[in-house]
Parts: sequence; C-alpha cells; structure tokens
Amino acid sequence: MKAIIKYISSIFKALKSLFRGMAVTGHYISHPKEIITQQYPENRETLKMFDMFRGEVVLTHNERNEHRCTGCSACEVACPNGSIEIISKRIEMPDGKKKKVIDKFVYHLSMCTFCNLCILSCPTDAIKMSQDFEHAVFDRSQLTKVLNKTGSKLMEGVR
Amino acid sequence: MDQEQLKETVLSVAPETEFEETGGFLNVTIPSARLHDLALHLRESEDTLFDYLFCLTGMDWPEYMIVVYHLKSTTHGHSIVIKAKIENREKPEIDTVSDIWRTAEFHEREVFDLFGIVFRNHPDLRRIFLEDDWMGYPLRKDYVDEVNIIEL
Amino acid sequence: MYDFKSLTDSIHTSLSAGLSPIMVTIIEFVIIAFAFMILFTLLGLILVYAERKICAFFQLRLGPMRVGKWGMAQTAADAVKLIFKEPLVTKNADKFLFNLAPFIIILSTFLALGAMPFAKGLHALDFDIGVLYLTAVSSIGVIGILIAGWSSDNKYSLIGAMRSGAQVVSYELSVGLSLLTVVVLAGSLQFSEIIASQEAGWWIFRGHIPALIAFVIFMIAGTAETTRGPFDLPEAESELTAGFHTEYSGLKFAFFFLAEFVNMFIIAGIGATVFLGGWMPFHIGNWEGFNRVMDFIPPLFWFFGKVTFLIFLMMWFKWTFPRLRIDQLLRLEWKYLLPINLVNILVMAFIVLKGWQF
Amino acid sequence: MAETHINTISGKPLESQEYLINMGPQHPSTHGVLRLLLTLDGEIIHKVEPHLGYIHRSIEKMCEKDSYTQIVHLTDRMDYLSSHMNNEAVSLAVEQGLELEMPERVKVIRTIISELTRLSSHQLWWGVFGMDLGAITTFLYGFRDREMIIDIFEETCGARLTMNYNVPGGLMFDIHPNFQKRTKAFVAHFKQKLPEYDQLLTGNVIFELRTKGVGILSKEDAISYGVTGPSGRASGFSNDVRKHNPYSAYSQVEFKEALSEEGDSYARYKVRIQEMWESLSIIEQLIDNIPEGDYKAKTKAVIKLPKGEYYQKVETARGEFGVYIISEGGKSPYRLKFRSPGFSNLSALDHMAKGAKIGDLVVIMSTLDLVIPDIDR
Repeated sequence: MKAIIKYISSIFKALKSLFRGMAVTGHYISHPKEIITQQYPENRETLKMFDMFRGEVVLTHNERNEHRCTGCSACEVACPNGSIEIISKRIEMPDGKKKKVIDKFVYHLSMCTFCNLCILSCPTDAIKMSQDFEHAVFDRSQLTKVLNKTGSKLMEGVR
Repeated sequence: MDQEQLKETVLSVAPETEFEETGGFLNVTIPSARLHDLALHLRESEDTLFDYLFCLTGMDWPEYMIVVYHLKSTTHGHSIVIKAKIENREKPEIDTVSDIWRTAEFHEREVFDLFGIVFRNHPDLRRIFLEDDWMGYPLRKDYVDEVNIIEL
Repeated sequence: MYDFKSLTDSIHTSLSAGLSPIMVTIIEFVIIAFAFMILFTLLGLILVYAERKICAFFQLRLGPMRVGKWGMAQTAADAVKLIFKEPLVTKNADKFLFNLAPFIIILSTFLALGAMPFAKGLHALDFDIGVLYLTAVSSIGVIGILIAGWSSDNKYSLIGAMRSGAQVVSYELSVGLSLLTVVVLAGSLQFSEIIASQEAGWWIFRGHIPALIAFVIFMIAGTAETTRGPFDLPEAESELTAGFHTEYSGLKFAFFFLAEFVNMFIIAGIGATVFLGGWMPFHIGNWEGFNRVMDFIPPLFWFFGKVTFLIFLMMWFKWTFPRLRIDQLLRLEWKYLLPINLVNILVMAFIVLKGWQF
Repeated sequence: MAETHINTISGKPLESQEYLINMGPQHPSTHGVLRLLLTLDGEIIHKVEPHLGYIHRSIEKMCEKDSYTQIVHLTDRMDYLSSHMNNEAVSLAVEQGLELEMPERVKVIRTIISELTRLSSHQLWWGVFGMDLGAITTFLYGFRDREMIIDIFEETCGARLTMNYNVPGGLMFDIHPNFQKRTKAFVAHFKQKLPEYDQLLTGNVIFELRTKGVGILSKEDAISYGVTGPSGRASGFSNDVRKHNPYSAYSQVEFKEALSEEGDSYARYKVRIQEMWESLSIIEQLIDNIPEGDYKAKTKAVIKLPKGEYYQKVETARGEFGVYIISEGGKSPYRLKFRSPGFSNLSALDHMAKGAKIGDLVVIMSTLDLVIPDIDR
C-alpha cells in the first residue's frame, strides 16, 4: 500500500515540477517586452559602442591633416604579434637638418589581438582605439592598412 | 609537518637530495632514479600523505632535463616541490608516477609530447597534442621549426 | 448547418452525369490527392514557421524577421533552398533503401492524414475502424526511420534508428490504449461517430477523471511517437548530431522534416477529435442559447482551433523540458504510462457499465 | 567489449564487435574541437579516449619569447570564459617576483571583476548545460543575464571576452564611472533571475533523472585525478584557492566554499548554482567599498624578473589555475608552465563515464565544464 502511495505521489510531484518549468517559459511567451535580441544591421544608426571598446587601432589626425606619430617604434616593440610595422624615412627640414619621420604606419588588422599594449606604450598619444567593429572584408589584403593619411605630417611641437 | 621535518623525511628516502627554497615552496632536487621511491613514500606515509599532484612540469636545461612535481597534502595542508633531474638529455627516461597519482597520466603524456621524456611503465604513452608523426619535441630549447615558428 | 456533404454530393452528381462510374472514381481520387498534397505543403510551411516563431518567443528572441513581413516567407525560402540543394549520398550507403526511406515516412503521414475528420462531411476516409487504421498506419513511419538509419552507413544514424525503433514501438501501446479509453465511452471506432457522440459535450469533460488521465497520457505518448522533444532521442542533436537523418540533405531531408511536423498535426488532430470533440462546437448540456451561438462558428474553425491549441502545447513541452535518457524513456512507458493506462481503461469500462458518464 | 553471446535458437556463439564512434572534433556537445573516441556496447560506454590538440597553439613556447606584459594577453585565449582570472594569475606571479605590493584599490577591483567573470562563466555554463540536456531555451536565458556582465566589461575593460585588463603591476585603466552603478543594477537583476534558473531546471523531474547518480566521482578519485574547481568540490574535495591561499581581496570578504559530498552531476550542478550566490554576495560586500587610490603600482617599462621560480595559483571558474614561471633574470621567462584546470578535469572523464550511456556522457562532459582552448593551450 505504501508503495502505491509513493508511486502516485511521485507522479504528482513530477507533474508539479514540470508545470513549474512551464510557468517560466509561459511567462516569457506572454511578455514580448522581455525580448532581448536586437535587429542588427537595421539598428546601425542607434547602435553605439562604449567609448572604451577596442575596435581597431587608428592614428588620429586633426583637421589640418597632422598626426602626432614621431615614428619612435615603441608600439612596434610593444606589440606581441607584429601587427604594427613602422616604415620611416628621412626628410630634409627647411633649416637643412635631416629628420626622421614616418613614411608608412602599417597596421595588420588580421594579426591584431586588441590587447591595447601599443596604445599604452605610445609616448605621444598618437594612436588610439576606434569603436568601429565591422571589420569583415572580402579580401584578406584589405586588412592590412596604412594608418597615416597621404600628405599628412607631424603636428607642430610633438617630439 | 614543517619544512625541517619534511627535509628529514625526504633525506631518509633519498640521501643525495639538494634543497632549495624558492617560490614559496620547499624544492627538492633528486636524481631521476630515486623519484618513484620517494614519490611513493611521500604519498603513502601517514605523516606526509601528499595525495594531490597539482602540477607536473617538464623543463629543458642545456645539460640535463628536469621534471617538476608540485605536491600538496589535502589532509595536512603542506606542499613540496620535487625536481627529478635526468642527466641524459638526448634520451631522457624516468619512471612514471601515474600509478600513484592518476592525473599524472595525462600530464606525463604532455611532457612526453613536448619534451620527449619517456616515462617508463606509463600505461598509454602516446603524443597527446601533436600528430603521431610529428618530428622533434617543440618545447625543447634546441627545437627549430622554420615553417611554424615566426620570429618577430 | 455547415455540412460539406452537400458540396461533395454536388460534385459527385455533376461528375456522374457525363462520365462512367470508374472515371468518376478516378477523377475524385485525383481531386482528393491534390487537395491533400496542397494541405500537406501548407501545413508544413505554416507549422515550421509557427514553430520557429513560437520557439523564438519562448527564448526571448524574435525569430525569422528578414524574408517577408515578420519573416513570413522564411519557410518558403527554406523550401526553395532545400529543393535546389545537392542530394548527397554517402559512399557506402545502401542507395536503394537510402532513397526509399523518406518516401516510406511521407507515405505513412499521408495515409494517416487521410483519416482526419476536418469538418462535417469533409472526411476522405471514414472507415468503421478509423481509430485502428490510424494507429496502424502511423506506425509505418518507424520502418522508414529504421531503414534511414541503417542505410546511411553512419554510426550515429544507426544508434538513432535503434533508439527510435524501441521508442515508437513502446509508445504505440500507450497511444492505442488511451484512445481505447474513449472508444469504450463512445462505443465506436469510427471517427465520425466518435465526434457525433460528443454533441452533448466533449469526452474530456464528460468522461470524469479517467478521460482526463487518458488525455494526458495521449499527449505524452503522442509527443513521444512523433519523436519530438522532450522525447527527441532518435535525433538528439547534442548526443547524436542529427540521429537518423544525419546523412540526408536537400529534398530528402525536407521530407523527414515535413513529416515530423505533419505527424505533430496528426497527433494533435486525433487528440482534438477523440478527446475535444473534433469539429464539434463547444456545447454545454441543455443551454440552448449558448449552444446555438457556438454552432455559428464553422466546424473548420473549431477543428483547427483545437489542433492549434494542442500543437502549441506540444511546442511548449519541447521548448521547456530537457530530454530523457533512453532507459528512462522506456521506463516511463512500461512502468508508468502502460500500467496507469490499463487501470484507467478498467475504471472507464466500469463507469460506462454503470452508466455514470454525463 | 567484445563479449560472446549465444544464439538461443541455434546454440552457436554470436560474434560481436566493439562499436567505435568518434565524438567530435565537430560535435554539438563537445563545445569546441574536442575529439572523443568512444567504445560502445549499444548505448553503454566502455571507454572514452580523448584526442586533444586540435586547438593547440603552444602558448607556453610563445611565452618564452614574449615579455611579461605581453604574456598576459595570451592567457585570455586559454580559458576565454575566465580570462580575467587567468590574467590575474600571471600578473600576480610577476608581482610576486618583483615583490610589489598592490594598492588596495587594485586588489578590490580585481576581486570584483574576477567574481563577475566567474558569474558570467557559470551563466554560460548553465545555459549550455540545459542545451546539452535538450532544453534549448535555457541557453538564451543564461545569455540574457550574461550580456549585462559583458556590457560592464565592455565599458570598463574595453573588450567583451578577451579583456586583458590586468597588467603586471595593477590594472590597465581605472574603472569607468558607471562601473558601480551598472554592477549594482546587475546584482539586483540577477538576484531575481537566479531563482528562475532553479524553477526551470533544478526541480524538474526529468532534469533530476538525468543528473542524479550520473558520473559519480569519489573524493579520493577527485584528488588523485586533480579534479578541482566546482567539479572537485562537488565530490567533497575542498580546494578553493580563494579560501586556502587567498589572493587579492579574498581575505577581506566573507564567503562560503560551496561543497557537496555526492560527487554526481547533480552535485556539480548545485555547487555551481551555490557559487553564483556566493559570488553575488562577494560583489555586494565589495562594490560599495572600493578604496580610493592608484589603479596601478609603479613599474619599470621593461619588466625583468629576478632569477628564481614563482608559482601562483588562482581559482578560475573551472578550478585551480597555476602559473609557474622560471626566470633566468631576463625580460622573458626561461620556461613558463600553465597548470590549466580543464586538462586535469578532462583526465577523469574516462573514469567517470565508464558504464554510463551516451546521454550521460554529454551530461558528465557538460558538468565538468570543459573549455577546449584551456585544455589544449
């Protein structure tokens, strides 16, 4: 007799536990406001990443097309996986002295791990992380970027 | 057990032991031939009861190889580091401790895979990460692989 | 009021006017076959879309949103994709059986669908042993699953097929017995008569607790028979990747997929017919006015409404519960459902004998 | 194994073979590229043989070339679900070598973020565990709550998963002004949602059937196999590094070490749920008491560790994670060994799964909470 009571009560307990679970999912299907997914890319306009987000390395230029990179290669050394290559050249200054400036700031996005070490190592705050996260391209070679714009030069007073 | 007592216990089993205290542990360097006896003693003896092997490391030095065993006793709470020194760097061999601590089976396979140290009496000594036909032992200091290792 | 008999009769008489009886039969066959094919496709499309949407809402998602308004055309787009997909066959597969299996499964669903009473007079096969026929043909599908698993030369498929063999054969018993409980009440195996007997009220309300128990058992066993979650062991994707249809692609995979959903419809349809009165409107005893109002709603709406409710219930199960293990699945059948069912039939027979049903 | 059965009709012995199945490297429930070679007899498992190395990147070899600041970001990519704790382990080991004492602020922030990481890892585990059992809905519920933590990380640390927020000598930047507000909002939110987890799975009869008594690991075996973390604690192996060797701010907070005796999958599940409550409590104790101060101690630009050996262990979401640095005095280590919890936990899988069914194997693997890059390194 005891066994039968136990048997029946186990069935009721089981059904109760199942209903408890169904109550949770039932709650969510009846509350469509709880939906958490976003409609990307439709919400591109409103989608804003946090300021700290590390999207990719960019060399900041001001409106006169000047940057702050002196070509010291600190970031190149700090980079753990060789994503940054700095190709510098010597130009003749108006006063006749020769000065080392960057020719190309090459950035391999495909190798970057977004560790932020280059940004920390930069003595002149020339580079920063942008919040752009849409990196997908159809050709791998497009992931190798030259960060300094054509015709840009070193900002006055930065050394 | 404090470190002095531990030293005595180790000395009673392996007299030719060198001691060193670094990294917060008592380091015990013994020749590889002594390892299994010492390990078994430390595991079985009531005073030591080192039942938890939490790290097993292979190391490649210019003249010799070392296998490091980090041990801890869950009952007494003390720890010890055993370093078994293998003099023959070209064909290193050492006894397995996988019969004492089961976890050593995987860790020894890893050390075999990356250092080429052969563990005698190991139940299933095969490469664990690399392919079976891989040439060489990558974590050795003299390992060269011009294709896969890119020097920055 | 809404009797499809007049429609079918008028078609029959107009055809008989100019054609020989054999030709009439053939033309009628073709008409019905077309009707069912269209129904089958529509059911597949709608149910797949419904499943994806409902599952998404359970899971705090939106589900398909891209193709068409609210993703309505998503399943149609998927169907087009599946049709144009390359039908792959594994190298060592038994080609004949491999190609045959999806057809066996789809055949069994078609046969079962034929016996569905959609509305008064809208009923392709109304055998006097309708319940027996339905339980018989719906178990042909398992042969298809076994063949599919065996012939695809895939170890996961084989395990899935063996699981489904054990599962479907066991749960067939419970489905049959729980239906029998109502057959005892209704006194007939013919679907049209079972429905007619519920004019005064559906059996689930009139049959005391035994009918309710039979309904619960039917829903559990029916879900198990369609191999849907939480009983989706033959295709348990976290264990056997995709079970018996791992190796199928393209149209043949679509057949399996469609069959699963139409099977769900069939189980819900039988449940609605036997326990919830099929197309019969909701009647309460002798409340004439209320019953009259209910009669104004067409029987097709009643039938599909009930079926939708039951399908929603099955989806709710699937998207809430974890999956059982194979031995627990069989234990549930043989140690719980079957004994309870047997006792339940006895109780029901006693009730009917004493005339205690409402 | 191949047993001989007798055909009852003809009386002749039937020949049977072992049924070998490759589970993985592409399989939905191995969570990555783990390959298990199963030896089956019908549904019953006789042997599980893990084949590793599909995502082996030889991080230990790479570390021998990198500077100590660069090593940190590699540990993100081992156990990516407890990346902060891995970073912390390397940072602590280096700080131990430099004999640097961290400012209180750093310690507290590291502890809070560690616990948030643990929570996010357990939430993901809970969701995935439900999915492995066939209740796919849990996956999204777990992710919903995890998303809030990930947002906190993104705002403060700059990345969602591979944060690299620790540097030897402190933190990479100070916390974001919103950090405390967001964390408190999350704690309040999750305290409401955690009971829902119980309601959906813990009490469910099918769930209990699937997990109770499945994959039992005794305490002796847990110690012998080195199974640590929640998996080991469910067997009664008290091994919480936070309790036994407190680091960062763990000595300042009150928390219980979640322990259980049964050692089955259900116990492992319960221990993790319990740990989530404990983590919430730790965060609550610390979040209002972040001391003012520097977020970084002064270090040289190029860190050189003195000759010697340094071992530092931390408690990640998966168990005891150890960093063993052997320095020769240079700017990169002579040898660096990571003791990853997943590797040791995996070694017990064969022992636990023997005699179980295929469905059980999925449960056991899921409750061990394996992260494959952590195993392969």
